[in-house]
Amino acid sequence: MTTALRTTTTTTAVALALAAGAAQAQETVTVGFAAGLTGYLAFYDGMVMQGAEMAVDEINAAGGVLDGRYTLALSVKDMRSETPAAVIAARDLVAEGVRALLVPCDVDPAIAAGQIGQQAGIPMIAACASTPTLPGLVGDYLFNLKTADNLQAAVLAEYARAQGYETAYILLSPDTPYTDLLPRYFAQAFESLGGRVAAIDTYAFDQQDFSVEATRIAALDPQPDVIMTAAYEPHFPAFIQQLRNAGVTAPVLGSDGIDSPTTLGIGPAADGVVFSMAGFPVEGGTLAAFYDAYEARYGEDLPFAFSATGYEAVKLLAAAIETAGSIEGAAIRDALDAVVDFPGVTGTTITYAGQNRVALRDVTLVEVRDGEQHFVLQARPAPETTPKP
Amino acid sequence: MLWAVLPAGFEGPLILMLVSMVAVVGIGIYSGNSGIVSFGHTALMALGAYASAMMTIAPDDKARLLPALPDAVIALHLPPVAAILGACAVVGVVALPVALLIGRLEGSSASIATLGLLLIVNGVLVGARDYTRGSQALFGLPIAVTVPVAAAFVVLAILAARAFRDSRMGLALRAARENAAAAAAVGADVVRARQAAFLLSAVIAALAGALYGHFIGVLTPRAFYFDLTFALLAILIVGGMTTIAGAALGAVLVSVLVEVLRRLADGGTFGPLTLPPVYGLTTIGLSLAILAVLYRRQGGLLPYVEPDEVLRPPARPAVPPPAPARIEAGSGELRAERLTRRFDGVIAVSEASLVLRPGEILGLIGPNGAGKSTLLSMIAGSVPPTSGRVRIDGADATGLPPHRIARRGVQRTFQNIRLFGNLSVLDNVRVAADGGPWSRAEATARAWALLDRFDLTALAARPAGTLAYGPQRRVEIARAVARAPRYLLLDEPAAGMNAAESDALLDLLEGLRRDDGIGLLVIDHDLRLILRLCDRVAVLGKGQVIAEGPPEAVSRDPLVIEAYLGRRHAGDGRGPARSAATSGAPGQKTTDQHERRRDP
Amino acid sequence: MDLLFQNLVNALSLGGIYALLALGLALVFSIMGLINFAHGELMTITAYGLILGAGLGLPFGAAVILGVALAGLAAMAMERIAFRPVRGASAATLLLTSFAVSAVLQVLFQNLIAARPLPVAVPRALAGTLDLGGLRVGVLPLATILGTGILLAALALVLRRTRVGIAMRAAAIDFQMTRLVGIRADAVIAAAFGLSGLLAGIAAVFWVAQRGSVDPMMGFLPVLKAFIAVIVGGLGSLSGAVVGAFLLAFIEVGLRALLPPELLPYREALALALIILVLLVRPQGLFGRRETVR
Amino acid sequence: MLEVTGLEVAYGAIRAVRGIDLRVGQGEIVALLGPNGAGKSSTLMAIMGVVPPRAGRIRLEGRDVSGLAPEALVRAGMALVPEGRRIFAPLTVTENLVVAAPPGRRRSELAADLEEMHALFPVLAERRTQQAGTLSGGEQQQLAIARCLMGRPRMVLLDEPSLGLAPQIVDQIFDLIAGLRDRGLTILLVEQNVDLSLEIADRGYVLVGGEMVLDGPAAALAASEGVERAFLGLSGA
Repeated sequence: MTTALRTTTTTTAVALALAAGAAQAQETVTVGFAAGLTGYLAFYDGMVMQGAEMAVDEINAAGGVLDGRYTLALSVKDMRSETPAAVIAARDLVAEGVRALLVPCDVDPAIAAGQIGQQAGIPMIAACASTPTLPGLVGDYLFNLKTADNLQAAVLAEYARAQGYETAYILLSPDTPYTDLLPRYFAQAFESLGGRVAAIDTYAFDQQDFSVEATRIAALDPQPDVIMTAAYEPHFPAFIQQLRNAGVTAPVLGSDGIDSPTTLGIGPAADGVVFSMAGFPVEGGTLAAFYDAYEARYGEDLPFAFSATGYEAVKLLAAAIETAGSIEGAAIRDALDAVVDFPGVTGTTITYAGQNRVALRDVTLVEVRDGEQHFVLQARPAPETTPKP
Repeated sequence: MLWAVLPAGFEGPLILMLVSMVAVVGIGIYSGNSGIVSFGHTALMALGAYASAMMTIAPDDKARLLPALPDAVIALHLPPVAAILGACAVVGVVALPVALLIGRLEGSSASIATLGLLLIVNGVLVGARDYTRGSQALFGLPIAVTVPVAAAFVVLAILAARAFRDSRMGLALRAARENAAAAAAVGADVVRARQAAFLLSAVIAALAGALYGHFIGVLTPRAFYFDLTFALLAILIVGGMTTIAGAALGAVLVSVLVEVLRRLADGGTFGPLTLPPVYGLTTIGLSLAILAVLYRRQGGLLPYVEPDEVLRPPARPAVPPPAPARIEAGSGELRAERLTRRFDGVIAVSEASLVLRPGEILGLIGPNGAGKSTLLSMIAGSVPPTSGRVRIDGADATGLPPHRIARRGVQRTFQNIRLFGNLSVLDNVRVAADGGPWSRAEATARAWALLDRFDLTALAARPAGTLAYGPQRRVEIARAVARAPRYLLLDEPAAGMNAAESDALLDLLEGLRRDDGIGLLVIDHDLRLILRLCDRVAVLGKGQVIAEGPPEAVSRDPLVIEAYLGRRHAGDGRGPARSAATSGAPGQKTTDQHERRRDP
Repeated sequence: MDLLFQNLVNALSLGGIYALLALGLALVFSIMGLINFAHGELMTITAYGLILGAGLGLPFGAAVILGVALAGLAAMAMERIAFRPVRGASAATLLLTSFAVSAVLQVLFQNLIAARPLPVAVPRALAGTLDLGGLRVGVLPLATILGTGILLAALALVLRRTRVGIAMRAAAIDFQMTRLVGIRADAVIAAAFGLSGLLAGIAAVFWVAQRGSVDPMMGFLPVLKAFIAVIVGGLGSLSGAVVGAFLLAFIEVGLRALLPPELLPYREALALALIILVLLVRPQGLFGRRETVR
Repeated sequence: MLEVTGLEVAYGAIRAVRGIDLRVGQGEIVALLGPNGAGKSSTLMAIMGVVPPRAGRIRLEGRDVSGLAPEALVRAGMALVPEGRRIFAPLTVTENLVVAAPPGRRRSELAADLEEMHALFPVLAERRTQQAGTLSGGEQQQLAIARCLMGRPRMVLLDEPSLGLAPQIVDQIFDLIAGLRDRGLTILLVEQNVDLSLEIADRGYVLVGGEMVLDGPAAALAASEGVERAFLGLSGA
């Protein structure tokens, strides 16, 4: 089956190459993606997949990698947002002979799929799971690409202090590393900059009613200067609505989990929310150009940074293959590990060298006003503010 | 070796299929035998998986991930297979109180309790994050489940399930699934059997959970919640919950379906066809398959009978049937003393007393609604008396549950035949014979002997529910006799029979009295049968014993005739005129009565 | 005092939503023995209806009517297509059928509408707070309490005063006898589904207004809660379902408000344990009818 | 009015009714008698469409109504007062009556019907707001009869109306039944109480073991020993 599949693809590729008048025969390097195309991850993984598709096509259109010896292909398996299915999908992909693997946006299936890739010695990129501990948990073949939680938290904390906020109220959920660790990193950074954490409250993932928490905040005296959370959908929209309903007016800081249409669509409640993200499409920037291309191809009128990091992931892999001069797993891994200032499409450079496979990159802050994102700042946090993963 | 030549991509699905087979075979031990759909076994799988994780994750990782664990647990580092078995033992201990509790429940309240178990275990696993990492993934379980390992455990699970199914408890539970009241009436301790079934199935479910954990390598509470529950139930329902073969077949079919759909859903080229990816095809396909089975065959593809039971006719054991000694007359008596029963303020039976001795046949007659069946049910323990006492051979048996009464030597049949419809005729009788003071093989031999005696041998393998009326009655009586009772209570054994059938029945009943020395209490409307059969007859009218004595005397008692037919017949001169309502010609009287009733 | 009052409001508004859902579940269950887990998808349909309405440029009120009507129609369609073939089957069969229906609908939502959450804009008027003599109350919780309260009262009126309401109650007591007095089985079942759909739709409006977004899986959790409420109240009892819903909401809000932080993670387990405690004392639920032993 | 031919009812392998014929003429009271388990209730349930018959035809006023659903039969003019009354216990007396009014009936007509029932059953008027489950057995039986009358049936089937009632109450109920005929209703009465049934009936049938063993005018049946023999199980002797 595997061989048959490869032969077909090769034949097509040869035909194409002949038609183009190219002299060499091409082989395919397949990048696998165990993606949650159904279930709760569908939104995130779907965008990563589309971004990755664009990068693959772009690279192939430019002649492939390693002097045109290889073309790229993307093989996607739906893991239905279920961890066991992620294992099976990853095993299938490994059996198919993929040379690199993208892992799902959520940490659990990312670890599960990561364990398979690690065993097989296949370089992997987490294009949208931002937990900085993830590479450490899985092993030396997994690289984080998205703005890591500690980076986001540090930039948010710097911004908060710059705004003159003295006290912060923090809402976290221990149910995922993202919603648990990011606010804790923020607390750490905020305090290291002289701020004070007024209270830490928790919510549960199967909770959709935030009236009690909102009531508790409304009853605080004095009111906190700022409220920070890494909650995302569906919790963030529910929380912010009920918070405002309870009469709390304090500014709210969020993280890149709320970079979604919902945040922009819920209306006045979200006005004034500032959150961190991987990049912002400033006029004339690379990200704006990418979004234009993305819209032209997929017709989405609101592309999000997940598509850009999916695109970046494939570009990074291609660059690593070029550097390594090989499609062998270990060689690609070593090349990735040595990346310095790779120009990302999100408008920042990416560095892995010396970062324990957690990408060092700029963080962008945006503010929601009238259903639109407005650029606030782009920055790389000071190393001393950045909490250790 | 099959798995060695499998394309690499198939190994994972194959293992998953085997693991789900262990799970559904395990669930089937409880659900299939008892007929109660369980939503809670996924929770037990979770416990098994987490327990095995505690024993296999490397101590360093455990110390890092779960620092709150006791040092002894952190230090544990067993090889996977040992840990899987250890996890089964741990879950067995944890599940014991659960089994004792849920085993007491039946029907939909039991189902709901299992749903509660699912919710609670999930809540605890999510909540106890210091010990489980909560909603976050617990990882680092060694991936150790290969095809042969999984297959070996499938065999183990099937053997355990089959052993339970064929055991006394398993048979009793299946009987209760078919008819709870009848199972109690033959003396089966259904609660105990259900508790045992739950415990065993919990252990097998834990096994499946642990295997699952060591296949995936990562655990989250969410992985053991509604999605998995639904998937496993789908397998059980499609294959047929009531058989082990059905569960196994379901696992194969559903796994193949999922695998095919999964590949289709990813799109790609299949021969000449190129398909676009269709996301969610697996879920839709699985759901439609379930609906199709539910609409067409509610029992699933292989209901009730294991394939080998169809292929191999039931065999007679080599041992001779035990023959209980004839019961001596005068060796005791069954007494009902001033039994009274009220239902919502209505008095069904009022201070009724009866005595039944071994070797005699007592008839109990009376019009509809007189309270005959209620009186019988009070003696048999299925209706607790409001007041009064029941004594069996001198010992007080008032208020005992039916299966305890049955164990003291009192058996009954039901007005509306209550057989174990989907069990074979042989098994119907065997359930009752199982309770006697003899070995399993002897019990089976006794069941065969009774089939011979009641002319049912040719029907031994037939599901009892498919029999005609007469044979069904005979099965019910054979079943009641199987446990060698001292007293037998028969509620309208001849109802709905034609003359030839009731003549044959008469001979049978006389034989029970003559050859076995059993004391019989017979309720029937067929007075001819009562008069021919009984030594004494008691008449119940409006809940009270209004006459008792030899059949001929009773049949002429005007009180009796009035109770049956009304006053006028009682007065038409065929017996001593004890009734007050007699005078004038019948036609005349009708008018009188009308007048009287219209103008009180 | 303020906090207590606030949380009372919170519990009442949450309980009101649970009650509307539980009532719909109980209505259908009492008539045809089906615990409809696809009830949650009716909520999702309403939420999508709100978005559709906004997309069509309808005012919010009209969008609400559209969404709720869609849920009612979907409920009746669900009964006609999926549940009629298994009418009269065992409780487990019916339950599984509804699971399957729910799964199919979720996938359809994902494929035909959107896999990701979609925002639902709620009018600004609902987002404010009111000052009631020094006590601050959100407009939305207040509207939820008033709305569910009025609706429950109206429903009680419908069930007591109108003939279709009385027929539904009769059908819940003895379905066969209801047919024997001339009520059409199909009609009363369709009416029960339609009504349960409307209730789910209205509950969804309040739920989504609090939540701000809709996604294909949205309905599962509230319906699970409503299911628990129905069990506590007593399967088959309509008033029991309402009482069970408020009891559950009070337990949930109470635990979240009162538990010390170190016990907060166990709140769901604790809430369930309390529920089980109720069921241990009254296995048939608060208002359940004990099966008579004959 | 009602004509049943070759009716067979079976539950699984058990044949409860074995091919019986039965005819009820316009304005008649016909008693269907027989001992317990004779198949009387099964016959009624099959006529009313609750239990699907295995064979046989049912005609109402000349029209073939076999296989119709219970609700359709009710609208065709037939009504059943079931064994055990089966009133809606948690509902009030009035609600029990209202639920049985045909869907098309207008409010004013409905009120008139209720008035009529109150006149016919004064005790129900007194208890109109009471929960039906709190009524005594006799009152419940009256309610059950009143409920079936709400549909303005032309043909009424009564299943064991005397069951579980005290003798004076039974007398009352039978008076009521006789009164129904005077209102122009046709009645098929299933009873154990042979005497009273034959007193008010015009004709009777005796069913034993699912087979019709006797029929004839009520007076003749009352005088014959056949009924007694059938009941006492002496038919074959």
